[in-house]
This record gives sequence, structure tokens and C-alpha cells, in this order.
Amino acid sequence: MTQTTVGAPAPGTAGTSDTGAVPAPRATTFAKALNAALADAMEADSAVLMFGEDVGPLGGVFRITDGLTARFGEERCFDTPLAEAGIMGMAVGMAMNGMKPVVEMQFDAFAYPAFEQVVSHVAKMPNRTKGKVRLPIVIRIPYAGGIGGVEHHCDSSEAYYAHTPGLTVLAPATVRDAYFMLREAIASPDPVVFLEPKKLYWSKEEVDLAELRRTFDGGQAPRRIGRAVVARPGTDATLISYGPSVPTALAAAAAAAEEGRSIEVIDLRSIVPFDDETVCASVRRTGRAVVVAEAPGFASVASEIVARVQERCFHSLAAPVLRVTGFDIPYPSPKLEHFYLPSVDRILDAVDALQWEDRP
Amino acid sequence: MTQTTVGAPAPGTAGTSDTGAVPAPRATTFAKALNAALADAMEADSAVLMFGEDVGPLGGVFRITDGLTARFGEERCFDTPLAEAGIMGMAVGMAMNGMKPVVEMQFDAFAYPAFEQVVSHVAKMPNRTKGKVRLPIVIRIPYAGGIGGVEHHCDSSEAYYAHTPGLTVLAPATVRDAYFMLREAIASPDPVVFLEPKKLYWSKEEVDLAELRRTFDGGQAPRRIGRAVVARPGTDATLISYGPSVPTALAAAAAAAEEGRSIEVIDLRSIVPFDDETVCASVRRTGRAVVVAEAPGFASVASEIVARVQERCFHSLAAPVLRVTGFDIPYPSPKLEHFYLPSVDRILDAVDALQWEDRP
Amino acid sequence: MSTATNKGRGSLMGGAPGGAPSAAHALLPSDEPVQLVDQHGHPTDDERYPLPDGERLLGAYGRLVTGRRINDQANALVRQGRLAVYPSSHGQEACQVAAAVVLGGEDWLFPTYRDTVAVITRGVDPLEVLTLLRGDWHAGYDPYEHRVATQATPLATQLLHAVGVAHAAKLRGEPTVVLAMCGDGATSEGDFHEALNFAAVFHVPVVFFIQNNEFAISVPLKNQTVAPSLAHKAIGYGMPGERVDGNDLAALLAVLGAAVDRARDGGGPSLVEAHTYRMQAHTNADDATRYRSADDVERWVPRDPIARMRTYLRTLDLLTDEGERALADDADAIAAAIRKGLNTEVDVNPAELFEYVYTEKTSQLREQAALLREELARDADAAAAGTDGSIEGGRR
Amino acid sequence: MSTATNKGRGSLMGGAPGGAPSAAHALLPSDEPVQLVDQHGHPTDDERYPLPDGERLLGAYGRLVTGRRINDQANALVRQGRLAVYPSSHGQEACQVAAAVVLGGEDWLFPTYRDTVAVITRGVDPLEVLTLLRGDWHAGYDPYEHRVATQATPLATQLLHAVGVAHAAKLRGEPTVVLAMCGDGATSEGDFHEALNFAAVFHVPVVFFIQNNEFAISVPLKNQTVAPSLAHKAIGYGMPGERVDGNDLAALLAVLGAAVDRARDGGGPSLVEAHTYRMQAHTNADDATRYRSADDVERWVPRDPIARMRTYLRTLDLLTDEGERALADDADAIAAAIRKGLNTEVDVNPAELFEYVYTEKTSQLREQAALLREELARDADAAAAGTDGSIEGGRR
Ligand SMILES: Cc1ncc(C[n+]2csc(CCOP(=O)(O)OP(=O)(O)O)c2C)c(N)n1
Ligand SMILES: Cc1ncc(C[n+]2csc(CCOP(=O)(O)OP(=O)(O)O)c2C)c(N)n1
Ligand SMILES: [Mg+2]
Ligand SMILES: [Mg+2]
Repeated sequence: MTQTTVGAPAPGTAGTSDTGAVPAPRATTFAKALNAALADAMEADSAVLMFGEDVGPLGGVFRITDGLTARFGEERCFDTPLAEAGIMGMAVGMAMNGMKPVVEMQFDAFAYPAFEQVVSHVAKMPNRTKGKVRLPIVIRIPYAGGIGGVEHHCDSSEAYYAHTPGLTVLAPATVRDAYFMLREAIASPDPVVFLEPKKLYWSKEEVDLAELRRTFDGGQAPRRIGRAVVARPGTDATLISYGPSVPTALAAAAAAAEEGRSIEVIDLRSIVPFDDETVCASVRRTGRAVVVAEAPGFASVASEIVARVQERCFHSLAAPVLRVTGFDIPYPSPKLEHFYLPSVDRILDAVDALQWEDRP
Repeated sequence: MTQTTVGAPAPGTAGTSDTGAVPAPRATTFAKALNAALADAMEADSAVLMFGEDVGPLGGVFRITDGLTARFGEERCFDTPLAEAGIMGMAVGMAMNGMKPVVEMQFDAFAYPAFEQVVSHVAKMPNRTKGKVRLPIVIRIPYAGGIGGVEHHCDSSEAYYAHTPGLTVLAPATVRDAYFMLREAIASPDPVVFLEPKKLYWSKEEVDLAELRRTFDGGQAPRRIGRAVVARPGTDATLISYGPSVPTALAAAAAAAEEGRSIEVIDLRSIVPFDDETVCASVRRTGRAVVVAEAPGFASVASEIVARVQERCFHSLAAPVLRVTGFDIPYPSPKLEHFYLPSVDRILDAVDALQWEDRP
Repeated sequence: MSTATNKGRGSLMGGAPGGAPSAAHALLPSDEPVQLVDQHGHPTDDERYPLPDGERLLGAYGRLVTGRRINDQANALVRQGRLAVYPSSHGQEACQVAAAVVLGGEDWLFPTYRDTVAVITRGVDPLEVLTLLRGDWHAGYDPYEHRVATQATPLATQLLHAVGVAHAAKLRGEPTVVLAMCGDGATSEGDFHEALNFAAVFHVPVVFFIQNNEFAISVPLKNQTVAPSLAHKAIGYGMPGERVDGNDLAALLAVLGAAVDRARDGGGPSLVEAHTYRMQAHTNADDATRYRSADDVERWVPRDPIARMRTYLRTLDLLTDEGERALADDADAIAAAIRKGLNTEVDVNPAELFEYVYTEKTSQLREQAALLREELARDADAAAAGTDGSIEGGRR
Repeated sequence: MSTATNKGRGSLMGGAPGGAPSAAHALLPSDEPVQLVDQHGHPTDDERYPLPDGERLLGAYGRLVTGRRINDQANALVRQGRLAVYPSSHGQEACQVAAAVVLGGEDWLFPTYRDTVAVITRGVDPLEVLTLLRGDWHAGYDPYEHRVATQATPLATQLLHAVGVAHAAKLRGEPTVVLAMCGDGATSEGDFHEALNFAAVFHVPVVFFIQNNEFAISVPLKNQTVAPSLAHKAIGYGMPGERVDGNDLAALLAVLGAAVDRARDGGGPSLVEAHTYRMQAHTNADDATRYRSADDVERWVPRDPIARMRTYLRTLDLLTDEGERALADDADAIAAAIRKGLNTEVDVNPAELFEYVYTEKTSQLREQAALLREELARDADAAAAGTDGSIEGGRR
């Protein structure tokens, strides 16, 4: 089965892609920004193709590909047979032969059948051929939880990809980044795993999509691959997060502010490459850090962040770097997921545990 | 293709399994200990089955299953069609229905086709059914490098499994542990990923296999799942390693001793569950630690160890916990692998970097 | 080389009447799906499969009526927010019922997310079945109690588990047959291929049962395969394939029954493709108007599995007014029980999150369970003290 | 319903002579593999596939002689430790040669680890090909130069890449045909299934070419499948399957040539199974005596692909003593070049380890490259200073 009512998009909400008009900034969903990024990329480059399960007439179960088949024809946006290794392997061949495929894995856990293709080929082919064969593939994965999805629909699978050399791994957290990062991913000559936090699909920001397009097409959008951003400045401690955890981290920082603590929030955006500079600059300033991520903590991206930060900022640290992550258990069923997900309270508890001198 | 000449077993070296005889301790290979563990487990429990690719008449490309078909019949040790998801999925069903399957994935990278079965079923089925269905499956994976193997034959894939809740992940480093840990894995009611360092297959120790069997069958073998061991005691710093890296860490400790440094080496044996107690006790004593592992470092088991140690031993640490791991690149071709693998020198360099007070 | 008519080509009943086809040919399905009762409720003739007797049909018909009612009730509960999601088998109930009733107690059923009616028909408590879709836990029944595996979500993966269960039974010499279900879309997955091949090579008693309902979410069959039929895949594994009218309960009972008998008699695995139709959206979260017209769906209304069987049974006087009333009452009772059950809140216990991941909690999980326990205790204290422990309300 | 003889059933030449088989039947392979020249070198008759002309056969025969020589030379170099490993196609050279020569310059070849001879026959420099097996790098040739993909190790994965290459070409309206090779064992993998299905559904110009050499390392075909033949899998995807004597160069050229023409003409994908035999161990690291007898192998000696084609060509006087000498000289020259190349040490450059992982090195890789660079510089200094920088010898 696919998404549940809890997280399901109202049919048609993502609307059709906007072209040419110059509307003023208006409330735009994350989903719509992704849809526009795809449309704009396909418009800009006829080598860009979109395929996967239900991405054609249906427009994807989350409607991210809405309207693309109608606009670009079924040769450029099409449904495949139901086989993820097939989708990924075909993408490899198409990329070898001049195309820039964007593929959708319907849900995080349904990308696992393609794992061998991803690890043994997508990630390794460019290195194998000393760069003769480049694979400009974007693997879009609606990922992570918080939408009341049943089993297999809420996995945070980023560690599997981040641990695999050769892959670029991105996870946007804002509407604007959703647009720019997907454009940048499609333009990248390297394979990109593009993680779309499902629970943010219906989050909104005031943006003018036509303006974003002009910015990107005009080469004015600053690079986001490999560049983290300070999502909220602060002085007392740093929360390091990405994707679905960024809004939670921001909420925690807001709550902490009320308690008189100034917390900086970093949105990594790019897991691989990793922006050591931005992260370490912040931690060296604040002296304290908590990593927030939804995936089970063991051998995770969160572990990596902790390891890097303590390796590089050891003498700036007033306390160990702590983690607030998912538990080391399978993602829970809908009624139990809120016990699992990093929450504002759990983050604030971790911040409290950072051995503040002014506490007894 | 399978193993290369560099690492290939001389045909028949693993020999046939020994039964009943009571030889004195004698030089026994790691491969032979595994073979004996399988034979003894199959002897002890008729529900134990062994299957995979080439594990029947050939005895496995590394001869770990040598003689099992002849001894137990082809219903108990048999070849399957060439399909790893098939092997894994069938194992799930057999385990559901009273069997204790041991499966061999021929090489690390050839386990990837089974990834969905491992992550979505092997790891999750017991939790899914609230323990009604237990899956006493052992997934044997000849893993890691150092044997001059060509691409896809040398991956250190432990992080993929260690990050997946529900799996027990083991990696023996000694002949004795190879025997006891495989017996323990087969006896475990939970699914175990059993990582066999290829380069240790032909390492030897003086052991009496019959004695090991009696010890295990008599319930006298101390538990190894979840239990690390101090492989070499020391006082100045701790090297934390597992599987193929343990001998390298020991060699580094020996070299350091010549330079007057006393290095403790911990052999984790069990990656999941993780033995925080043994590891932290050591680091709290020494105040310095380096984690050594072959896999690419990013988002790896090594990252996890660093994260845990600094979380738990922060105030005992005189320096950041460092890592000596594989680079974040695909495993190199045979002629380049020695540049990649953690070496004694690289470990000693890391130890040097642990900010010794008595250095300038 | 066969000169038999297509209809007469090898059947799952064994033998290959009407000629001397090569062994290979006997594995091909007939050109037309097997049908024993047409959409008007008239019996049609098939030399290979005898029509099941009246009692058997009547019994199964009752399950059909109940099955439809379960689908309708579950849909209603989704609308009322009592179920998170429901993939309905409305229109496919004949397949659901037949899959369950052809099996004996020693057999196993491997269902998918869509096969709730089959699972209930096999005897599993409806409320336990709906645990998954209600969101309480990933599965709600003990697979061993009725020998029904958990409903599989990752497509085609369960077919391999079915092979394993059958293989284990065969090794122990038990007479177990395993019936494994999947959809047309799932046949494209690699696991489908590996499962059929393993079953054939190990010659294990599995009946692979494809409900070809013409759609995989929005993707029509023609984008899934261009094979003459899905049953034509069987020969590639060396097992017989058969096609059956998936809305004809009688034909389903006959063909699946023959396949089960064949498997039990040591004849090995076989593949049965049922031609049916998904009358409703993929799930309530799906908008089927985006990819198919109302007319498409309309065409399948006259082929409804219930109507035709009802006509047939009434014509033969096997089904009476009184009988119909009794069946309706039974269906009402089940629906009422489901409603009642789902309208009662169940307490979920967060401590269980850590309980079953391993047989014995790892030290990591013990720590994590303690963390959550403390948080909840603190929240409870805060609630007791009248302060709000929730996120929105700030903290203690 | 077909009344054609098996031999007359649908062929890759198009049409379906000898009756009016149903569309489905035309997809089945013949009961016997297509053969045009028997093992004694006598032409046999096949109404569907004409015998390729003498010039074509002679040209291909030359490649056969060279191919065998390459296999023998590579084996020798393994024994001398100049190659790490070599999976030989000894005995399968007719398949190797045919796969390469049926393709045009605009086409693509997707080979496996065993298909070194096919890759060289297509024109790739033997030394570049052997880079992989020598251990210098994972692949040694530019796939675009001769349109030959890297030799695939993970079984069946390359078949999907082949489909993608063909699909891209089709979308651009290019006349490219892709020939994708795999072994009998690889047909069991899920990727095989997905590749054939994708190719059929997207109707792309791929010829799937299975070299059935009866073994997957130690596992004989009967443990891999119980299908009537591997070519019988084709119908399950809606594409034609054909079987051919894999040691008959003439038949291979005819059947593969027809499949390529068909694909180029928009006829879509097809599956060709060649029946051949792996005369040597899986690789030098394998011990074939553990799973098959010398007698088994002996039986295939008389069916050698070279001997029979030589007899045929000599009988027709297409091959003369002089011609044979010239071919032997060519083969000697290639073997000598391979020997010379492999006896020359190549310098590997560790800095390259970081060079191609991403188009632009990540900051992580820059740091790691610097670490290695410093280590090596230190080692070099130590060496220059006469101290031993190696592990065994202690440190600086
Ligand atoms: C491996 C995998 N990929 C994708 C999905 C998402 N998904 C759920 S149902 C479905 C369609 C299945 O179609 P079919 O097999 O015909 O069964 P039906 O829903 O028609 O009963 C898809 C794509 C999944 N559950 N598993
Ligand atoms: C996915 C995968 N699993 C296992 C292997 C290990 N392996 C290499 S070759 C081989 C046998 C292949 O047999 P076949 O396809 O018949 O080709 P052949 O070697 O006979 O040419 C195996 C099992 C692999 N390379 N890839
Ligand atoms: Mg369907
Ligand atoms: Mg073979």
C-alpha cells in the first residue's frame, strides 16, 4: 500500500507546474517547489528524464511529478514496470548513453531492492572507469516518518547511502532549498541521492517560483551541495540537523530561547559532501553541540557528525557532543511513532545535559 | 569471478571435518574452525541447514562448507540457484517453519541483492510479529579485503547491517572465536550477520577442535555475543578494532611497545550488541583511543564507536578519539589496496596525534 | 508437437488430454481463462475442470457475501477515521475466498496487504487483522495460529518466504501446501522470478496465485508486461501455468483446488493467474480518476463475482430466500463486530517498542527504553501536577 | 493453434513459416538448438536460417583462432603470476566471436568477466582489457571508444544497463542495437527478470545472449532451472526466444545476426540461448574436479567450435594452408603483444584513488588524499635516507 490518510496529499494540491507567469511570492508547498524544479530542469535540458512507479499520469503518489507527462510527453516522464532494481539499472544505462535520469523510488523502504545497483554501479561506475563514464542520475526518495505511515513507508535510510562512497546525499528542509537543491542535483555530473522528507511535503513558504527559476537559470543560486547553513543563529549551543529534523530543531531552539538559552541551528542540507567548516565554526563558537536526526542512531549519519565534531573541535567542547536520534528499533507503527521521533522535549533534555557551568 | 590467486585457498586445505577423534591442539586455520563449527552445529541439531551458492559438492569457494554435503546429505547442505534475494527469502520461510538456516553469501558485495530481504524482513519480522515469529538465521558473509581480490570481492559492508535494528552483527578475529562465535550465532534465536574476514581464513592457531566442541556443547563457552575482549592489555591508549583489523591493531601495539608505549587493544567481536562496558572501562583507564576499521569511515561502525566513547568517557579523554579507517572511496584494485588499508604506520601516526603531554 | 485445442492443453488436473503435446507445451496456460460459470450465472463447460458441487459452492458463496461486507465496512471505517488506510479487494472477493477455502489446516497462506478478506476467511479474527491498518502495530495476529503469514507490503518478497515454508515442510515430510498471493504488478519484481525458480528447482508444494486486477496503483497491465499472459511466465520455470476467470468462484475453486492437490501429491509448484479487476481506488488515499475512466470500471460491474454465483445458486435452488437472509445476518454480525472493535480505543504501550527487536534486549535498547520510560514518567508527573508536558505548551 | 513442426516454429528471422501459430507460440524456441554446421563440419539444413557466406565465415573463423590463443595465453600468464585471475572462455569462443562480429559500430556490447575474447574481438586493446584481471584498476578501457561496457562482475546487473543504453538510443531515434551477454547461472538473478521485462515493455533493441555453458562455478544447470530451456523464459516477457548450438559459429552468426537485424528494424528485444560448455575451471582459483568428472568434459571435446569450422572451411577450400599460417601468425602476434605488455610493470598511482570518486573531490577526499600523500612523502624521504619505511621494518 502507499501513503496513509494521515499523510496523503489532497488530490491535485501540487497543481500543475507554473510557466512564465510572474506571480508575487505566495504560499508554496515543498511538494510544489520540487514539482517546479523538475519541470524547469526538463524544460532547460531535453536530456533530463523522469521515471519510476506511478510518476506518469498519476503524477506520483505524492504528486511531485504532477503534470510532467502531460507537459513533456510520455517519453520524458513515464511509468516503469514495478521493479526498483530495474528502474535503477535502466537509469544507469540511460545515463551512460547521454541522458540525465531522475528516478523516483516510491518510498524509502522500496528503494532497497535497488541496493545492489546503487552500491555496486551507481556509486562505483565513475570511479571504475576513471571518470570516462559519469552517471548524472538523481535518485529521489520520499523518506523518513512523521506522517502516520504504516511499516516500510517511514524509514530514514540516509546512512546506507551516506556510507557508500561515490554518492552525493542531499536532504532539503525548506521550500526554497527543495527547489534549488533539486535543480543542483539534476545539474550535477555525479549521482545524487535526493532525500525528500515526506512530512515536509505540505509545509509552505512564501516564494516566487518564477523568481527561483530565473535565479537558478541565471547561475545566481549559491551552491548548496556541500554547504550547510545556519538556520538560526545562537551562541550557547549548536543543534546540527538535516531534512525532517530541522523544523524540530528550530522549534527546540525557539523553546530554549524562552528559557533564556541562545541555540544555533545548523541545517546541513548536504550530508555528503559534508560541510565541516560551517559545522565546526559554529561548535567552536558555542562549545556545545547536539546532533538531531530521525534515523536509528547506531552507525548513523548522526554518529558521523559526532565523531567529526569531536575530532575537530575537541578543545572547544565544554561537554560531549550528544545525539537525539531515533531509537535502535524498526520504525514504529503510526500510533507509536511520536514516542520514537526526536521531539522538542527530548532535544531540550539533551541540551540540558550539556554540563552547563551555571547548573548545580 | 570469485577469489583471485592471491587469496585463494589451496584446494582441499580446509580438509574434511573432524569427528570424534581427540587430537592434541594443533595448528588449525580460521577456515577449518568455521567448518568444524558448522559440522558440529549440524550434528547437534537437525534443524540446522546450510545453503547458498557453491556450498554443496564444491564446499564453498573458500571451502568453509567442505564435506558437509557428504556428511549430512544434500537435504541439509545444498546449492541453490544463483540468486541472493532468493536464498535470503527462502531462509526466512524456512526459519518461520522450524529450521535454523545458515546461508552463505559468496562475497560481501554479492549480499547486496538480498538487502531488501535482510532489512525489511530478516531484521523486522520478529518485531513485526511481537516475537511470535523468531528468525534464527545466520547470514555468513566472507567480507573485507586484504586478499588482492578484484572489485566487488572486498567490501567491508558491516555498517549497512549494524545500522539496521534487529540484526546481531558479529566479526570474529581469532580461530577460537571463529568456532565459538559461529556456534553461538547458530544457537541464537535472533538473526545474525556473521562477518568472516577473508584475509584471516588461512590464519592459524593451536587449538583442539574436539575440545572446543566439548566446551561449547557442555555450555562452558562464555558468551561472546555482546562481549568485547581485551586482546592485549596496555595503559597508555586503547585501540578499538574488530574482525580483519584486530591483527593490524595488535601489530601496531607491538610496534608501539618497542617505542615505549603501552597500548591496549580491544577486539569487539560483537558489533551489535555493542559492549560499552569493556570499551569504556579501557578508555577511562587509558584516556586515549583510536578506532581501527577497514570500511570507509563516513557514517560507519567506527563513527559509532567514536561517538559512543566520547559521549560516555568525555571527561576521561586527554585527546579526541581518532579513527584509522578505509578512505571514503570504493575499495581499490589489488595493486592499490595496501594504500587503502589501515596499516601499522597509519595507526601509530594516529596514536602519535593523541596529544601526549610529553610531546612538544 | 501438440495438435490439441488450446482449451485442451495441459491442465493442473494432470494429464494432457486431446493430443500428445510435448512436455513443454503442457506447461502453457490455455488461451482463454478457465471459466465454469459465466457472468450471467450459466454454467459453461470445461473438459478439464469439473464444476465443484453445490454444497461447496454454497459454502464459499457465503464467504463471498461476508467478504464484500468486510470490504464495505472497512471502507466506511476509513472515512470515519477509525482505520488509517484500507486497500480494498472489492470486486476480487471470489479470489479472496477461493484462496482461503482451498487450503486445509496443515497448509499455509501468504497474503498481501490487499488480501484482508482472504485472511479473515481463513479464520483469523478480523480485529487482529486490522491492527496493521489501524496503526496499532505492524501485524496483529499470530501467524502460527491459522498458518497465515503477515500481510506483505514489500511486493513479491513474501513469495520467497512461502517457498521456504514449503521447503521446510517438504524436508520434514509433512503434507503442507503453501498458497502464496501477489498482484499483477508484483510479478515484475525480481523476487517473483527468484521465488518461482526456487520453487521449481526444489520442487516444493507452492501454488503461486496472481490476482491480475489490471492495475498496480495507477499503472495498467500493459505497462507491466507484454507477455501473452502472466501465466505464460510459468513455462520459463518449468512449472505449469493456468489462467482462470477471477470473478468466477466455481472456476477458482476448481483450478486452485487442482493446483493444491497437485502440490500435495508431490507434483510441485504451479502458477495460477486470475483475471479480475480492482473496482475501487488502490487505497482510499488514491485518486483513480487520474488514470482510468468511470467507463472502464463500469464494464466490470456485470462481471461481479457475487451476482453471478447468486444467480447460479438460486437457479439451482441451492440458495433460498431464507438462506440469503441468514447470510446477510452473518455478514451484519461480522460488520458489527468490526465496527464495535474499531470504535473502541486500544491502548498502545510504548514500552513494547523495545520488547521484540531481539529476544533479549541489548544493553543499548535497555538504555533507550529507560530514556523513554523516564520521559513518560516525567510527563505523567507534570500532567498530574497540572502543568502541560506537551511540546506546544513548553516544558516542565 | 500451430501445426508447424518445432523446427519451423517462429524464428528470429521474422514470420512463422509452416503453419499459423498463435502469436504466443511464435515466441517459443525450437525444441532443438539451431545448428548449421555439425560437429563433423558438415552443413546441416535449417529452413529458417541460411548459412552465412564463406567470406563471412572465414573472417569470423580467424577471430576464433585468435580468441583461443588469447585464452591460452591469458591462462599461461596467470600461472606465471602476471594476471591475478582469468575466467577463460575456452570452448566458448564461437559465442565470443559471434557476439562481437554481428554488431556494427553504432551498436553496444555488454560483456561479463568471462567475455574477454568478445571484448577484444570487438576491437578493444587486449592490454586495456586485462587491466582488471591484472589488478591495476577496476577497468582499463574507455567504454565509449568501442561502445563496449565494462566487464560486469555482479551477475545480471549489466543487462539492465544494456536496456537503458538501448532505451536512450531509441528515444533519440538512433539505430543502435545492444547485445547483452550473461551466463546460465545469471538467469536466476532478479535483475535478469527485470531486464527482460523492461526491454519488452519499452520495446527496445536489445539482444539478450545467454552462454549456457552448463555450469555456474560448481553448480550444474539442473540446479539452476528445470525449465525446458532457458530460451523458454522469453515468452514470459512477450519476446521471442531461440536456441542455438553454441559451438557452431555459423549458426551463431545466423541467429544472433537475425536477432540484431530484428532489433534494428524495430522488432524489439529477443533472447538467444547458446548451448556450449565451459571446458576449463571457472577460473584458475577453482578446482573443477570437485564437481565434475574428466569424462564429462571429454564429451565436449569433439564438439569444439574451432575444429568443426576448420573442417568445414577446408572442405570448401575457403581455408588454405597459407591462410591457416597467416591466421596462426596473427594469433602469435597478439599473444606476443599480450605477453610483452603484461611482463612490463605498470606504475600504479595512489593519488588516483581519490580522483574519480566524484567529478570534483569533496573536502573529505581532499583531506584523505593529503594524508596519503604525506605518508608516501615521508616513506620516500625515509627510503632516500636509507631507513626502511615499511611496516615490517618499524617506522621513521
Ligand atoms: C518493493 C515495493 N515497491 C513498491 C511498493 C509500493 N506499492 C504498493 S502496492 C503497489 C502496486 C501493487 O500492484 P499489484 O501487485 O498489482 O497489487 P494490487 O495493489 O493491484 O493488489 C505499489 C507500487 C511496494 N509496496 N513494494
Ligand atoms: C550477484 C552475484 N552473485 C554471485 C557472484 C559470484 N559468482 C561469480 S561468477 C558466478 C557463476 C556464474 O555463472 P554463469 O552465470 O553461468 O556464468 P559463467 O561463469 O558460467 O560464465 C558466481 C556465483 C557474482 N559475481 N555476482
Ligand atoms: Mg494489481
Ligand atoms: Mg555458466
